[in-house]
Amino acid sequence: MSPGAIELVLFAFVLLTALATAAFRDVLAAIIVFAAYSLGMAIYYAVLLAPDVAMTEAAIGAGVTTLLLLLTIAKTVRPGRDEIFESIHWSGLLVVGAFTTVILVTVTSFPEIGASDAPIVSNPEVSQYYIEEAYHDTGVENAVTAVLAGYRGFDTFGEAVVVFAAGVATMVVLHTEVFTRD
Amino acid sequence: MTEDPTEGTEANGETSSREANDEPSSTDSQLPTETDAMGPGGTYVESQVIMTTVRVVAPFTFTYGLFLTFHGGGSPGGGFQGGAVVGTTILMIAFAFGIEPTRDWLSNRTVVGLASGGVLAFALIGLLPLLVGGRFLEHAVYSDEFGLYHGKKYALEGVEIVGIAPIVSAIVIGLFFTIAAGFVGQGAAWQSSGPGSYPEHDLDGGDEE
Amino acid sequence: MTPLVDVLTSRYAYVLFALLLGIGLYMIVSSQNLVKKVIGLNLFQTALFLFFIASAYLAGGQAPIVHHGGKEATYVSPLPQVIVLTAIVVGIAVTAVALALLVRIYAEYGTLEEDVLREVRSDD
Amino acid sequence: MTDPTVAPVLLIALPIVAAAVVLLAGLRWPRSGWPISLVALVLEGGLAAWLASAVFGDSGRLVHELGAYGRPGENEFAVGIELVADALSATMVGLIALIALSVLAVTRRAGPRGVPFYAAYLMLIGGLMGVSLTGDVFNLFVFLEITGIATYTLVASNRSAPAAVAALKYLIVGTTGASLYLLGVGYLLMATGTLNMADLAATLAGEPSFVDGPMYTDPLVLASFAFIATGLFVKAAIFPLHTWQPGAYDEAPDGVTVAISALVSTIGAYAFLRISLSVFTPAFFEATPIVATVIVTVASVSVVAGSALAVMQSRIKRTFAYSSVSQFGLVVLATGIAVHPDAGASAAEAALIGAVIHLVGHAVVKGGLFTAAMGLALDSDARTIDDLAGLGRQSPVLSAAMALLGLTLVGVPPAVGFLGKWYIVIGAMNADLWPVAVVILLSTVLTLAYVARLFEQLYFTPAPSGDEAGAEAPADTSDDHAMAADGGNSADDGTEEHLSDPTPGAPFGVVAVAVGAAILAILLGFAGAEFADALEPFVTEVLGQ
Repeated sequence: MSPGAIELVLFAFVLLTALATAAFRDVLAAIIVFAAYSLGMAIYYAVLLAPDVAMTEAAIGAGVTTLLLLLTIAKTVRPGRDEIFESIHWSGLLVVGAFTTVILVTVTSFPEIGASDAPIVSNPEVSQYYIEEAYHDTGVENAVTAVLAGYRGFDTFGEAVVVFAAGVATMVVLHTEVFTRD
Repeated sequence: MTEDPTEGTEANGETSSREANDEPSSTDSQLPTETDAMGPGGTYVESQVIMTTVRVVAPFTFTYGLFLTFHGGGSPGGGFQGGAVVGTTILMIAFAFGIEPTRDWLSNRTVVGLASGGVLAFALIGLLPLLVGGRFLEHAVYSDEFGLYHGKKYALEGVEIVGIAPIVSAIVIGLFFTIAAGFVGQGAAWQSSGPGSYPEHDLDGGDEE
Repeated sequence: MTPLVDVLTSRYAYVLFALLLGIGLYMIVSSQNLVKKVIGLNLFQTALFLFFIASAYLAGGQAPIVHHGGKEATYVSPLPQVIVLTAIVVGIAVTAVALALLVRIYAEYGTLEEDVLREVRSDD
Repeated sequence: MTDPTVAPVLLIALPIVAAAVVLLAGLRWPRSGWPISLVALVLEGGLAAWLASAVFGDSGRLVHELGAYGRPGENEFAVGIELVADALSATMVGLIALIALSVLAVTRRAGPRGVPFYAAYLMLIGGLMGVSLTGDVFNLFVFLEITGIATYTLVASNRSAPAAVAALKYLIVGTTGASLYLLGVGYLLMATGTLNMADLAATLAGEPSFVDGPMYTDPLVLASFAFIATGLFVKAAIFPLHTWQPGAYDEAPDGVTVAISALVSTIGAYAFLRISLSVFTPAFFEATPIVATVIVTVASVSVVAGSALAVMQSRIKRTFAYSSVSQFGLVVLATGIAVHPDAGASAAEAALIGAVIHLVGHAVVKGGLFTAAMGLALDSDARTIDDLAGLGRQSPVLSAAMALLGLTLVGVPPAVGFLGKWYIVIGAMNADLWPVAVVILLSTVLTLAYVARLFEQLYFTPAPSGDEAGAEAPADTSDDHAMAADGGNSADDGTEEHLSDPTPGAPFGVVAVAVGAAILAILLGFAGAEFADALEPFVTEVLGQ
């Protein structure tokens, strides 16, 4: 499938904001551009028919992450340097360029986007099974929720534990025994 | 300020718990309004406009968070998104009314209770089916064995509502306040010397090794 | 050359994924500021999410909210979307721990610039 | 609940539930962390024993279908997640349960402590159990991340400032590694449409009707293996992806170093072993011979470079840290030999048994060495190898444990270090991979070099100043400790007895665990043959002979 106009605009927006995030020396500027990037991604996900993911990216990627990043730089001092942009780190660019090229080479063997014969979509025993049986097996209509809390509920258990672990982690890292106050 | 890391760890548990119990306030919090816990730069501005806006908006976002949580079964959304929105509502309040008053208002018991309680509730929903020979998280047991009406659906949604949503909202809040309180350790000596001040590295000179 | 261009335009989202992966990795490797390193880590992960979401996409399909049986329409695959949901949450958890560490490192050393930090530490 | 298939899920859920309970109970009783952890981990030990007896007994491979979604039809794919316990995972579970209890004894007095610490520690154990038992490649990622977050946290639990920097470095490198793993999983999913390990293996082999044939040479599958292997090599600290590891080991609190050195990189190496054998299977390596060659080469470099870097260190903990780079290289090397297309049946079998024995043996030995190092640091503030001068007389028990464990590390028979290396060398020689045998020999010589330095300092260099209470009744103490070590690391270790302990610095728990590890390393050496027999059915099954 060739990209339509919306996809092209999103493509350009996401790529530019990502580049700007990398380029800005000022951390506050980078955080704000990164929030715009996350929102662009969220819209991109929605265009690719993933409303749940779009909503999560907007609430967590653009929302909570940005808040925490802002809080962090408020707790620390921004670098008071004059340059607006980062200088280019050539050896890093070389390594990363090689890595990106490898990925691009593998991309040529990917199935086309939206192809109905891609195994991930067509696999009759997993993805198609979820579509056909999710309502019967779990009683909910949103197949994403059915897979998330039903079929792959254990992943979600692990995920909830990761969130809990992050909370415990900040307490240990910052040497406090309370989240707020006794 | 210990020379030897081991010595430091030896006293670690004791001192930190005592600190937390007897003297819970961080260095910042002793000056609740003048320099806010946002730290160097003092970003908190008491604004009637913002406070009123938040007072109006907060109930709606809170309700929206709950709505997302409860309606994950039939439409996009679920415990993670809903929990995050509920948590963010509290952060919004903290931004409007100041972090310190909000921190006082939200007791640690509530936050820990929600987070730990969420994990326990999730685990309990998962483990109960084992009692009757089922598997972990076998939601169907709730309708087939325990005879609950629409049991498998409610168990699945229960995981989102009493498990994930409380954990996520509590941890979002907890993360925010612990990070806002900052680190009260070795470096705190210079931190309290005023907002935006640069540290004197010599203070810690020769500490390591 | 044209076949390659064709191949890549029909996989444009994957091209974006590759480029974003590169930008993220570059930020992780090259940024002197630790906050930017953490942002780079996030960018790297969002590139992965785009990969999963694009791989689930089905032209002419619908979002996987299936009304009773789902025989009438075709739907995108829910599985990669669920993986991304989980991975987003795991990502924010890791980020939060990283930010807590940054706050502590700043409190200890008074800087988040890697070169300054290296200097301060070698002085000790 | 007498069905052993519930054991895997309980093993994972119990520490996690306990972590939540610790935090909750901490609100009221700030000192309840240790007792709750102890109860949970003792129960965990019981569960691990139950699982092991079932798996090595009559049950064989156990599968717990989470949510009971199962497989819609005969030979069809799993739609839910499965937990799988076979001989390899049961071994890991036993190891984790044992070391988890030992670390609890080690940190009892020497710290770190506190409610959040115990919660994080229990979460680490839950994460490790999850990685060991899951049969799903994405679920493995989730538990790898729980393990990761818990480990970064525990490293940063040290009060010292450099610990935070080491933890952040570990976090950035570790998360990049985990993301690469996830990328590999994504490629696999794209190529096959499933995440279940057994189903992936079947799909790659071309079994289901909807694939055209074996997919081993599909570029996506190859790229997937490359990403997964790179990601897991980061976690297992294989040279040159080990950069996070020495700092993390060195700056973490001593008690935490014991846990992460014995368990965390071990789980990375386990995951690599598991994915290579159960997802890609030896047939993949047969179809793409270059892959096994690359693995063997990378691992060989790690084996030599790790030992060489270890020789160059002056700090004790860093020496042992680099030594781990070499030892995990050896485990990966053995995996590479086991799946090498040139290796015949007997060579592959020997190499695989060697890999498992070395994985377990290294965990016991390295955990013991770090415990001994911790004890000596508490006794005499010894942090560098030069600080060890004369401690052979001052702290005879700990020094003896360290010396013994050092010899085990070199591979002196009959201890477990020898046994693992022996099997691996046999495998290499049977597979006609002579350079590999030379590499192992070279690394053994280098290991001998730094262990000899330990010996020289401990026993042949006089202490810098006068040693006061040096030769105080060494015979008595060693008896005491040996008895305690036999009894395992029971509840009261390091509480009352501490007062009567003749070495005032190191608490009893630390000494007991160090001595226990040394004894266990030797016992495992003797029991190795039986263990190899017990692994036999598993080995023949995964190697497909």
